[in-house]
Amino acid sequence: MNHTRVATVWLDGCSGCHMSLLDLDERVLDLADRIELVYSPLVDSKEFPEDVSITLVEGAVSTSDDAEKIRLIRERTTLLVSLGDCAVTANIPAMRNRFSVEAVLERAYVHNAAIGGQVPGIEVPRLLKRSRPVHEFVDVDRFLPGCPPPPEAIFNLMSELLDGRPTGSSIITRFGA
Amino acid sequence: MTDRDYFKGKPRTDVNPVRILTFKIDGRDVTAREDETILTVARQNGIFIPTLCHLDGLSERGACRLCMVEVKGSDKLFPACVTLPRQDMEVMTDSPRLNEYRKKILELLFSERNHVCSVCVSNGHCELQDLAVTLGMSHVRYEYLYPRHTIDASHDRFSVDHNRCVLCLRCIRVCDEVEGAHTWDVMGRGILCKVITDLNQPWGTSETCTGCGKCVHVCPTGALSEKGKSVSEMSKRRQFLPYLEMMRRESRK
Amino acid sequence: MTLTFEDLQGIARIEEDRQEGFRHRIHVCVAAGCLSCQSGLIKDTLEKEVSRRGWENWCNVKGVGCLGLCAAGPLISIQPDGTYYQGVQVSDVSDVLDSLGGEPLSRLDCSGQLPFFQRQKKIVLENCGLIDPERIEEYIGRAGYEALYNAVRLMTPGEVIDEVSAGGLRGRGGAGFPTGLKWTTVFKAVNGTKFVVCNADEGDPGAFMDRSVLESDPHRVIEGMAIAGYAVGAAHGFVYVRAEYPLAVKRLRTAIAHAERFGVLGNNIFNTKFSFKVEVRLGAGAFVCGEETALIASIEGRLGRPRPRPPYPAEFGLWGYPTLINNVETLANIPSIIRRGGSWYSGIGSESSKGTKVFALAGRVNNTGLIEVPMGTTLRDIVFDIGGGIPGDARFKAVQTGGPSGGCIPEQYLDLPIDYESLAEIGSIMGSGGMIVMDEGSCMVDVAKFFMEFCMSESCGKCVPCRVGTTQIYNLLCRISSGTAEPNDPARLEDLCDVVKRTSLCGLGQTAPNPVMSTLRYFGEEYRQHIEDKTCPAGVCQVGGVGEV
Amino acid sequence: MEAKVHRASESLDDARRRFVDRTMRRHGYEAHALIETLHSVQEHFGFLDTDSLRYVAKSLHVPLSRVYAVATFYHYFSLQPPGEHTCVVCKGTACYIGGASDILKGIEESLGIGPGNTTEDGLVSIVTARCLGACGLAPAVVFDGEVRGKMTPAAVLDTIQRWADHDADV
Amino acid sequence: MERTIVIDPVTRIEGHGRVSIFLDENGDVCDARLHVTQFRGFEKLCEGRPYYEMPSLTQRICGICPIIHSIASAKACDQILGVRVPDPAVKLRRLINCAQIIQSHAVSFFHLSLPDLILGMDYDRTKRNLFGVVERYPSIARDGIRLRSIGQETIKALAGKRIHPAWVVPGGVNEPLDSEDIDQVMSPLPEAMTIVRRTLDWFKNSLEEHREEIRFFANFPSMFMGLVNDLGNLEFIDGKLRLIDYKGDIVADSVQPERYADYIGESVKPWSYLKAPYYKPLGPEEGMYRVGPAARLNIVDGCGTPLADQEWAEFRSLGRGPALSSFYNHYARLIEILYAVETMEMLLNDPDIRSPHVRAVAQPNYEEGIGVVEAPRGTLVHHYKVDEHGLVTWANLIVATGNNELAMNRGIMQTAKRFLNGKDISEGMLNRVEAVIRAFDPCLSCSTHQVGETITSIRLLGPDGEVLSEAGPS
Repeated sequence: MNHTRVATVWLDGCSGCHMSLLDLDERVLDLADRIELVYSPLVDSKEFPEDVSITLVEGAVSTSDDAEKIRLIRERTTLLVSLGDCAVTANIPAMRNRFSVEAVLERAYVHNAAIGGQVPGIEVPRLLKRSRPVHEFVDVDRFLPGCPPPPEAIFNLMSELLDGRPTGSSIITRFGA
Repeated sequence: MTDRDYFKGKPRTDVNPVRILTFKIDGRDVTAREDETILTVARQNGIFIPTLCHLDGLSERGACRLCMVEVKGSDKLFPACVTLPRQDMEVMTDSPRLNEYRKKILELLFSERNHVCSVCVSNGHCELQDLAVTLGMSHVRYEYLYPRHTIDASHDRFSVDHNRCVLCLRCIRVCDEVEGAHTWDVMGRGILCKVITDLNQPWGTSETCTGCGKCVHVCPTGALSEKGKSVSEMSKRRQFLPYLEMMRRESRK
Repeated sequence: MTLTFEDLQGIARIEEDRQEGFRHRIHVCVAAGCLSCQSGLIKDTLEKEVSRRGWENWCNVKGVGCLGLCAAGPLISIQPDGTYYQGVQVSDVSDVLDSLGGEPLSRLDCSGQLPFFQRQKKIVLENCGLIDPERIEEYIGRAGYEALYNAVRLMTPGEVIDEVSAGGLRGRGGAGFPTGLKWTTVFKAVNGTKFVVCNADEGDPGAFMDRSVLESDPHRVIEGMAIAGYAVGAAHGFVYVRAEYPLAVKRLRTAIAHAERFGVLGNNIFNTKFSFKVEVRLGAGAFVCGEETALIASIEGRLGRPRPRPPYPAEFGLWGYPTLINNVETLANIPSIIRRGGSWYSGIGSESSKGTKVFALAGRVNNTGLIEVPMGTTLRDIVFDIGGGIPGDARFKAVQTGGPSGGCIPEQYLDLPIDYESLAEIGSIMGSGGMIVMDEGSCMVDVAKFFMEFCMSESCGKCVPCRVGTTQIYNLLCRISSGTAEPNDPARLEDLCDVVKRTSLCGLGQTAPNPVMSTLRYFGEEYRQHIEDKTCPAGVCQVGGVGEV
Repeated sequence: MEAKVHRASESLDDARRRFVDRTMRRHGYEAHALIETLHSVQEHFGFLDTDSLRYVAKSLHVPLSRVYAVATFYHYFSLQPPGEHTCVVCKGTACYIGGASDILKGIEESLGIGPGNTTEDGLVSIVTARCLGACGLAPAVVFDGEVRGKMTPAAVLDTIQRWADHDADV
Repeated sequence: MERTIVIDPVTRIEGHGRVSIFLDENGDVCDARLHVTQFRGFEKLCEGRPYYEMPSLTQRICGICPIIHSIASAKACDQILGVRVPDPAVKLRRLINCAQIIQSHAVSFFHLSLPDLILGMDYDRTKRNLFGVVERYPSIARDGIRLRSIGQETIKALAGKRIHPAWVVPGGVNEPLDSEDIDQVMSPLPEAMTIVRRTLDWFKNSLEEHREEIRFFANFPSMFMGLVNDLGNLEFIDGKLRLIDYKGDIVADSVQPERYADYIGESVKPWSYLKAPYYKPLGPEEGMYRVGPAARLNIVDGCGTPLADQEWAEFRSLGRGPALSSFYNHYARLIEILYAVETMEMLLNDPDIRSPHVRAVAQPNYEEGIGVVEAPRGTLVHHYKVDEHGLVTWANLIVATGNNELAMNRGIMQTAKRFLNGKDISEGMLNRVEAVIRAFDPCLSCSTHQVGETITSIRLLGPDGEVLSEAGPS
């Protein structure tokens, strides 16, 4: 049987959307019969592969790494899905946008440190001025809002995509659902 | 007539005898008084038109532009909440074009402030959120503006979170038209508009606020809420409005 | 005191005699433009010098309104010879006086600008530069208030309106609504109390026609208002004028006081039952108050936020009463139309647009200043003939008309006879008359950004598309001009422009996208260069800066 | 941002208040006199101070919030006390095309303040105007009420410097 | 010649990490670092927000253990209000937390670590995941999925939503239980019990196979920290802090959670967005301690439920003194699941659980509040200051995983030294480095300073950053 190549990625989010995917419970196994999970925090692949049919993205784009990564993913993916409010609206990560990057970093690493107060600056990616939704960086094919989107909505969407109905309109869960 | 008489007068209220007319909404024949808006008539006939700044019992503003409808023979769009029907007019309330415009307006609204539905006191009871679902808005195509807004929690019982305000100005209208306090108004202009109490002072220090809470309950989003309500707990009670409106109509007779 | 026609003529005769009693009359422009180059000091010096020489009886120095050629200020003209001097300095005063009656001073002569003066057709500006705006007698001396007399004594209101309609006058505020029709609507409104409002809230950046008229010939506007009041049945008028025009406000207030003293305003004007008073109301810096319903709200002391129309102010205006709102230039046309007849007026101009139009010519053009030309004059005539072309032989690029609501007109339309319809067809509007000439040193993206910044900060904030949409458009334009835009940003711009244009509540929002849409349409290549090549051909924008994503 | 409260230093029954009273009286203390009255306050006090706003609201029976709304809607009104000297840079189209932004840039580089702000010593306020109607003389700048045309950044800074020098002398 | 090995990203952990292993000239491991490369700024972004939004806001730190964040947050808010939370509400919070322990530990054990444990560290990496386990050992995999689902369904029954519900609020919880809810929560418990006991038996039997891992997966002396109740038993949401040393001697006991700052300091490393807390009196070098399931079982005097107590006794008999290998976290997780199931049964039989008095209401009365709880991964601190109107002006969060930062680095080093020789790197060797991290079950999304990942393979880098060799997948 031909398995559809699927990836899931996680940018600046809380993993709740991935957990909601797991909340499909036994239905995860049904899905597993139809897909090959080629890249995901749940499997051991270090590099985002070529020719991925469907990629689910959780999380907002917050660092230079995120931005670079999502562009690469877009190149290698046929159908890109923004999964959950962080990817769709930048949600909680965007709440830091009210402040300057410096203020946010200093609060955590200088003011709230007992010792060695300093902002980490080596071998960590640069924070973008603002956390922003995925579609402000690359074209996104489908959007599934929700914090997190309920498993049923994820299942419907995946079924649609796997059935070859990429433009279908599965139920839209609400923002913040 | 003396020089200044006309300044003293309230706006004109003399109204001609009301006529009844017939017109069409979405192909259906409907009857209306000539002083009823298209929105009113549509609602009476169970036809849905999205609205945000409109609220039964308050004056109309025609400002949110979500209730725009098409009229046969005209290329223009008309706000249903303030447009009066004409005899034999043909109104269309639903078309791909209208829905697209409505969606875009809604997206502009979402992009304007910091609406984080997931942690909002009104999550699940929010008119803005509901509109997004109704209009099929899955994401915002415009860049978020991320303005810096604050919360004023100085009032004993209520708080205002400007991040969630859509500037429908229902609070101002209910405070002025129903409560008669006129504690609220809107300062500044354009994108810098902000609702304020008295001289833009902390709400808790307002000399005019009666603490009636009507503003909170007409607010379509979580901008105005009762303090201590946690996320998703703030649902608004509006039963009082039609009642008050009826009372006012009665007393005018 | 109540004037009769004979009184008027008497005043006119006395004034005429007075003028003719002077062998030389030196007119010093004291409109805001020349004042800012110290023409006030020149006038004072001239007066002192005349008095020192003991010439008071045959040499008259007076301050007059705008002579038009602001670029060459300070300007003075010597009458009756018709000599114009430009760039006059205090040190020139003696030489000017010495030359009176002899050869004109060649170094100050600006007869080289003759096309500027000769190619114009002045109706609204006919008294500008000729009379002292602070003396009502001079206005009356040039047949002022004759039209008002004719109207209230000899014509019925209906006849007055017919005359205006016959003249084919259209609103000069921008939209070009037929004035006669507007008057008729107010006239027909049943309610007893009515108002006339003169909209002098000239908010377009780059337009100063109304300011000049008010500064140079305020009585013309007052007379127009009074005639309008008579025609529609109003007894009270307001002039809503920008507080940023202190000189215009001052002269207007003086003129109203004089008019009241002479009885051309007040009760029982010219011994008729018609009474009319005029009050000045100051605007306070809100462009949107040029919109009729916002203007009304502002006069009522409220926030200048437009409300949906209908009902139109003609039926439901100030305090709910029928209200006629016309702009300064429209009203300034009225006395001439009534005095000389509608058919005379309709003989001037183009097929659909009658009469003349005053333009404020500015930007990259030699003869910046105020001009009045018949409708239907081509842009080429205005820019290259009257305007004297582009300084430094730079290449013409575009003319912006209509201010923030208008558009940029490219070279290909230079020979288009301009009137309301032709401008609308090519994506601009007549507007109130601002005309900014741009050459190759202007960047069209930057120009679009400039206007959008204006609309964004002038948006009243009431309706969503205008409040948020203009901000979004502005942000996109900033992105383009800083070189951080993406290839599909022009498409995004068009989409946003469409939303704002189609769904905004009032004219400000509905027309705000025009400068962007017209530059996209005619100068798309420049946008492309900013976005793809990261260059600004005009060298205006700081493209290529490292933008934060 | 919370409203900064600025008070005029003089007491309420200041002589200048009488001018304001006169304006209100002329309009019969009707609510529609609000904008005219605020003009009067600004003319005589230099800006709209909080006490005056309250006073006007009370006298005209206009809600406080409405007074504040009107005072902030119209850009002509200022809630901040102006500097000793005011420099208004016209940003009308002609002035913009003529280089008004260079003038503003020059000012910002030299004084360290942008439009709408006053230098820390309270000497100079920088303001922009939408259009002074002096387009023929673009770019135009108003120095303490006096319009000057065809300005350059250097000429503007020169005038500002003269203010500083003069005040230092006194 | 000096080289650096980079593992990026570390996979099958709840969050993303990157590891740098530094080799000296002889190819021996000389240093190792875990980089946490993403930062979310919760401590700043909640500034200006009202206190009553905090439980829902801060639970968005983590989608795996949102409940415990909301409880820690609500506890801090309880202090701000100055209320005593009604007993039924305390019990309800405890109930929902047990459900979360079940699901969170299930994810860690079955979904993330089981592939290593059951398929082997060197198994084909494309199949070394849950789906690989499903293929080879379907019944065990299904057990894991089912167990997690029971935990999540319970949360939904109690709070209305599986992930990020808004049920726990300042002053208590926002809705009481009805009988139907109770039945719904009760009914799957026997099944959960069966699954966890079956798994425990299997795991204990397989311990022998993991001798190598037990020996080298962060097996070193350190202190351990956690909450205990008044009886010295396991306590997740209402206890006092206890610290013991590697021998099992008590270093500090009955520490009021509010005094956490006297005992815990936070240090910052320039290469990581994860802050490293340490035991303050000993300083950042000596003050390393561990938290989490094994640490908890090390510090307590018992679990407090019958079956779990039996298992605990067996666990503690593994050696003298505390279990020093972090590999035992897997074991401890199963015991805690057992404890959670038992505790739920007990709570559901308590008549209090049906009480409608589940919320104390007040206005803010204090300007500071501290909530300290045991998250599945260890001790969690939420500390807020608010202004007079209840708007947050300052926040400090010490998350469970952060507490283990020093120990994880040490563990990575130990494992790397044992399994890497620097000559040729096999994928399986590196997987062991990742597996030690998995043993800690670091919830890096919890680290408010959470990790992102970049896409690279495993590389050997020269001192100048030149890639010397690549191994593993590509």
